[in-house]
Amino acid sequence: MTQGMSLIVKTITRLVTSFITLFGIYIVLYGHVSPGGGFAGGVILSAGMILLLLAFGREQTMKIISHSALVIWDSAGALAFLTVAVVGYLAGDFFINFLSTGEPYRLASAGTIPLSNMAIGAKVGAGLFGVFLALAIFRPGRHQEEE
Amino acid sequence: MTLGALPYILALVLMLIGLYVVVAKKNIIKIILGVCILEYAVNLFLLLLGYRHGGAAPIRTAEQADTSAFAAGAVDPIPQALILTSIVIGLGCLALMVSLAVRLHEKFGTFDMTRIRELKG
Amino acid sequence: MDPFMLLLLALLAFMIIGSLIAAETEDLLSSVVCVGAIGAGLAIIDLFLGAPDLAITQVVVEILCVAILIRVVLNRKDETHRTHKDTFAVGSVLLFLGVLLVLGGWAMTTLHPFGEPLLAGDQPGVAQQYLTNGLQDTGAANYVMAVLLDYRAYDTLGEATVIFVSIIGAYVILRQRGKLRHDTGNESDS
Amino acid sequence: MGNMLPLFIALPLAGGFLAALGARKSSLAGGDVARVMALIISGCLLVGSLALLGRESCVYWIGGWPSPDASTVGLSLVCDGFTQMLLVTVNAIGFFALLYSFSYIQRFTGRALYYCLFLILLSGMNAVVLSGDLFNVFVFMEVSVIASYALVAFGVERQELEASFKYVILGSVSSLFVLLGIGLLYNLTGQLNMALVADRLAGIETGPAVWLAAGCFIAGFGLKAAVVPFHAWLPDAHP
Repeated sequence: MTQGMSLIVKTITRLVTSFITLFGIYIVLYGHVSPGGGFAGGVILSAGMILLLLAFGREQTMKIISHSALVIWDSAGALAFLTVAVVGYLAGDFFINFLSTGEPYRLASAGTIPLSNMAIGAKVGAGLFGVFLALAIFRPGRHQEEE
Repeated sequence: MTLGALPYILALVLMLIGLYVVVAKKNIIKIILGVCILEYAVNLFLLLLGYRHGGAAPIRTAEQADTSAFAAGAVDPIPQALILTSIVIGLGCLALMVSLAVRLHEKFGTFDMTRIRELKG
Repeated sequence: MDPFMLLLLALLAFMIIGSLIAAETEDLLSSVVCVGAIGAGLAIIDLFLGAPDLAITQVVVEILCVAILIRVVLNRKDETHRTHKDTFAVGSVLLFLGVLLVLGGWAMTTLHPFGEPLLAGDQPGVAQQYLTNGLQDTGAANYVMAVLLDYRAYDTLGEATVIFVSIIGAYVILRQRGKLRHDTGNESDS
Repeated sequence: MGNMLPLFIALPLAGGFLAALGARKSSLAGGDVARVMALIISGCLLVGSLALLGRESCVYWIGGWPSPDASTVGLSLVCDGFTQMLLVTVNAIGFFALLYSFSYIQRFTGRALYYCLFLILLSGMNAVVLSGDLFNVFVFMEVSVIASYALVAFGVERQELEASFKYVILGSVSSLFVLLGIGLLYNLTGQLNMALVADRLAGIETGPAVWLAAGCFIAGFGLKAAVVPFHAWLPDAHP
């Protein structure tokens, strides 16, 4: 776990992770015209990072993404989603769709829905990977003697 | 018993199996898995409620220009939205339960509920 | 009976058998894997019943759940199956569940039958309005997203808060130390 | 006056998210900032709920969706006399519990996370009280209940962990019962708005499915509230 897995796994992971991340971003961005959405895309993003963690071990991974950065992304995503709601509140009604709905079936349509999807995607991706990281770096029995 | 209720009853059987695991098993991980099974069964039940015979997915493409024809043929989107929310809630509960199980294993050295009760105090 | 219904019933039977194996097997790892198989079956049912959004979400959540659970089960020893079995307690639980099954099954025969939800008729449900007006109102071609993030976006705020608060809860529970020691100088979490 | 209602949910939620932002940087300063913020927000909510007291009842439609008579597409916040009373109760108890916990929480680590969980618990309870939609009640009940699972285990000692685990299991099972009941009612009436569900249920005869839904709600909410046959978890969780 600490040192990571074999060279084969590492090489494949290097190749595959970028594609998983790309697919996750696609699922998040196209949630309002095709199946998917912020939550599914966020889970895919976090699954890609979990693959990195399993293949390269926790020291290597935490050099790329630190735990505090994950907490910040998590809170920032939640705040962004709340901001969409509050801007709507200032514009008239809580959660009103204040952007124009645009032409259907396009990427830039449906008003605030893509914005909400992006916020949820960032939040869920960072948060679930953070939980997995916290479970992975949790070492049992280290402070048993303190009791 | 009509055939129209058969899928509902099978979902109910799945629910009761989950409930049985939660109530009768003594292992923490087994209990967590029982909650998972129960959650899947309730999600399945909601999904079955929303289906209509021959229904298409409630996702429109540019070819389906006729709104009334689409509205008469698509499945109910509300249960799907409810299930998405419920899946997320289940995942949150699972993360919390798993971290509690890890902590309990660290403190007591076992996943057995009966031994955890004996060790207390 | 049409092949669609047969396939659905076969998948449901697969899920029930998988859950029975998950309930009764003594090895925790195989139990976890069985629950993963049930989730995969649920994802296939999602696809058949016209819910591709749910199928994607279910599959990825399933992978994540199984990864987390295997991470927890591996390398932790467990000797629960050696403890005594209480036949009387299990029997009474089974009796109770049997009563629930009969009552619940009887109640479910009086629901609107499978495949004919309350969408049309003289008092149509709210779903018909979503299906009719969704595209003009919100501009989203995916009606599930239209319901989730526009009509009922407030629910989704609650959902995002649930996942946020459970992650914060997991951090809280996995802290190395709960109480401060005598000196408050070095305070750190996890 | 109805325009104020969303703030009862949005204000503590924003406070909770912001408190979590400060949790990592430097724990002591983050905890103090979060404490002041929690105090201000909780005080504002108490004052706001007192200001609502005695006004005529109102309904706030979220998202600005029109509400035709036959069926409503949007979600609503309802504030009538009983809601006003419950709102004052929830916010007053929250404010005074927060004041009491200032000295108690000093001995724990991760205080910013405590205030984050507390504010989200408060917003979940406010939302449950105000909500006019069945599924919305379920979601925000989960928000407040998950925050309270974590708060029960906050000290991560043996008994706290065990009590929290029991509470999580019973809570999850009971919320799934509530969800099952919501599904049954949705199948029978085709609505999720509480007023409309009641309206439609009066129109159909009370069959076994309605009794099953009622049983699910009684079992689910009873387990959550620890009414008498379902009270076994309570003494462990609140020592």
